[in-house]
Amino acid sequence: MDDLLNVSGVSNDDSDEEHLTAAQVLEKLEQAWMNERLSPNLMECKSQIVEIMLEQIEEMEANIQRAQKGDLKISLHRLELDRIRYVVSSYLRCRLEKIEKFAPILLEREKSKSDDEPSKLSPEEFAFAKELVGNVDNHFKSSALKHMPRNLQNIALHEITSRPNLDHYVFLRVHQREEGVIVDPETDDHAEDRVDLEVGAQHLMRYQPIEQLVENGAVSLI
Amino acid sequence: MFGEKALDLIRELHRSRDGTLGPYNEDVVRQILEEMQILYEANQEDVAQVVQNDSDQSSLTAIQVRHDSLQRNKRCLLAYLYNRLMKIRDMRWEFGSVLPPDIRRNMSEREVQWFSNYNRSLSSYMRSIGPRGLDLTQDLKPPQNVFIEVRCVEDRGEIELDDGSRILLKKNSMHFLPRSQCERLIRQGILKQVA
Amino acid sequence: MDVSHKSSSGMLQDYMSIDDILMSSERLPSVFLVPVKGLGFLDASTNKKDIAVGTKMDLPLWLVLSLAHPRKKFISFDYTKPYKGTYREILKADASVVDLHKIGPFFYAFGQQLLTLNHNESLQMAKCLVLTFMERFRKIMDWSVNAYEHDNSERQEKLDEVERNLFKLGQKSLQSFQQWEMGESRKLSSSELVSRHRKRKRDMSE
Amino acid sequence: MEPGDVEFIAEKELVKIVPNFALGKIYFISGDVGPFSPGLPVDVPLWLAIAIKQRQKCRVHPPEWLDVDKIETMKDDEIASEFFTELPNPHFCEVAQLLLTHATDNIPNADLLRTLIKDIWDIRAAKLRSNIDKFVKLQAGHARLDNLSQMEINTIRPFLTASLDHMYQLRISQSYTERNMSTQ
Repeated sequence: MDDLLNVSGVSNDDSDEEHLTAAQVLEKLEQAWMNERLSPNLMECKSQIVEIMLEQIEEMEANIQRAQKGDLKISLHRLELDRIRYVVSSYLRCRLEKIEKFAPILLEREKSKSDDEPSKLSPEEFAFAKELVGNVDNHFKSSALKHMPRNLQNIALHEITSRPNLDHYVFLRVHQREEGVIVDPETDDHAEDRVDLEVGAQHLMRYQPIEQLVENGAVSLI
Repeated sequence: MFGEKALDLIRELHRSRDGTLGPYNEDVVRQILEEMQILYEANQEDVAQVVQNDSDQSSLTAIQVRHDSLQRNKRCLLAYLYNRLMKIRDMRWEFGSVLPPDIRRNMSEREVQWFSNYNRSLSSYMRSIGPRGLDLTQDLKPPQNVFIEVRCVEDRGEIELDDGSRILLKKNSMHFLPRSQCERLIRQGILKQVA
Repeated sequence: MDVSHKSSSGMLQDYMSIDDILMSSERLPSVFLVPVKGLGFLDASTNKKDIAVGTKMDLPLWLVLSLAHPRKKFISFDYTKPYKGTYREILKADASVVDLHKIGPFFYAFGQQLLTLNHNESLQMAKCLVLTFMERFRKIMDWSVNAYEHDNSERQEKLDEVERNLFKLGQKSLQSFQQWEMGESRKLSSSELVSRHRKRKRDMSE
Repeated sequence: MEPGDVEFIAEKELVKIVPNFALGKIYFISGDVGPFSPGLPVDVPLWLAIAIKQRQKCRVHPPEWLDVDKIETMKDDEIASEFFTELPNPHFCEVAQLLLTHATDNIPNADLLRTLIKDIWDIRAAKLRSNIDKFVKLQAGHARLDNLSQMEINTIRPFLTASLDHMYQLRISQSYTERNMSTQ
């Protein structure tokens, strides 16, 4: 029985995540979830982590099916699965909301980005965003634009969609020391306001200067 | 001033900020499009004149005013359509894939079409997640227990649970059910979580 | 979380925003510096065919932004009262007692839009916007974290649209925190839209 | 984030329980827990402790800091200090609340503790508000807030960040206007 439920050793071929235990993958997922919930724009998709976690859930569920009902251990496992499923759902739901909001802009970025820049959208999210933009575009055309004078019929959705506010203020905790982060370059011409981010410290500042630090894990949003 | 009709549409949206969807205002939409046509034709005439007599400042100004009015009308119309779509989108998440008839009645034919397209995109996205798909309209709050106690708010007859067992949902009856089995019924206001 | 409230420059309007559209329909006293052919009917005070140079009209901001643009200068315009010297002095004296909604209701957003156009008092006005919010901030914060007292709706009435939104955010956090304290925060509940819809149906059938 | 989410995260904190049952190690996805032997204390995540406690299969050992004397000292320190004092746990408020709800019978003086913790919360909230007001009046672009707990951050966040966003836009407008004037 113990062996039956032991799924903490994960192996996933040639992936970044291959040396991690299931617990470590879960921790990464929780981190990504928090960051995504608190950041103003869409972050890089952690598809692989999601994939691994859902496989873990699937495997554990299969094991539970085979085990005895009413067992204390089983009900505790169930609770853990519900917890993890919540994190995955909430993470993907939050991403979906942002994708729906910013889809035209996100698709435009995908078009213009260089090949070595990572895509922010998973292939499935990309497909969803494309369909959504197509549907909105269609609706605009058929309900209004095609009845307008000819020179007004064109629109570029990405130009009229509201943009993520990168100047949004966020709370963060520091994991890796970072020196001289410029926090307030735009409103003060004379002295740029710089801060050192020390490990363990918590700060309140605009998102834009630390966007990359969140992406690479040097800081996390809290 | 030009654009007043368009502003009426926006005011209409503003009044229903609570998420409700008023009837699609076909009439005013048509009137705005007519105003746009008139503005456009008047501008065509003035443009033709300016081409012949290029120093006519008063025509140029008139063209500018009409041009701005056309853009304003366009913006209001698109914002009207877009904000309605976003409400309809929210309803997919709150009511599910079948909307109550009185809400549906307030949608234009094209909005109904948009809703069903959105539905289809969303379902196919959710099916594509993980090995078996993941219903993102579920698990909306962090779980505390696998089983929860619920009270039935209205008669709903018999329903079947995932494990094949059947329960009778009778008004005021109490049930102890897996959370995953009753989340949707709670969202729809058929069950109420007690503890 | 409303993360797309405004573009990063803070001065651009959000094309699809209902608030921005309403805001840009507020009017400004303007004077035509050039004639306008055939649009005399827009000026309700006369029945002339054209708009003559020197005609005074209250124009909506969306039109002023175009016609008063430094490259065109088809019109000159003046600030509305809340942005002029006398009012700036009142705000300076004690911003926190002023009914911004009455003189607004988009006091800040409208003011910010005016700043994109040249005006000889623009710098004083820009400073006034910052100071006004700074002075009112403490009160809005204290109100918004206080449990729904009887005079809350009255307080809200004196707030500009942005401030009202802030106030609501504070109240919402307070409510969810209190729900959490009572151990209700993780209970599943019916969706808001569904409840409202049911209630309306009930009301109608009664 | 909702308070429920913050509480959910806090449930990962470890707490000591004394089980009244025997069970081998459980291999959770989030890590191994156990083994459990009757009468032998074992560390488990809070969510698990609550689930087991609800089945009346354990006693919960409150953390050392959840004690009237210690919390009273904390309260005095909080009043005396100009800054935020360091909390004994980053999820101080959530952990205390959860334990006081689900394991009341295992915690001496639960009612008094509840009151004291609420007092500390209120003192800190008032301190936070006056700090924020100073921050806004200084037009500062950045603040360091080391000892704030996640629940405290979460409760003020929507209002505070939206206010600062607004303030930032107004300042941008001002500096745009200044630049514009100087180039004329």
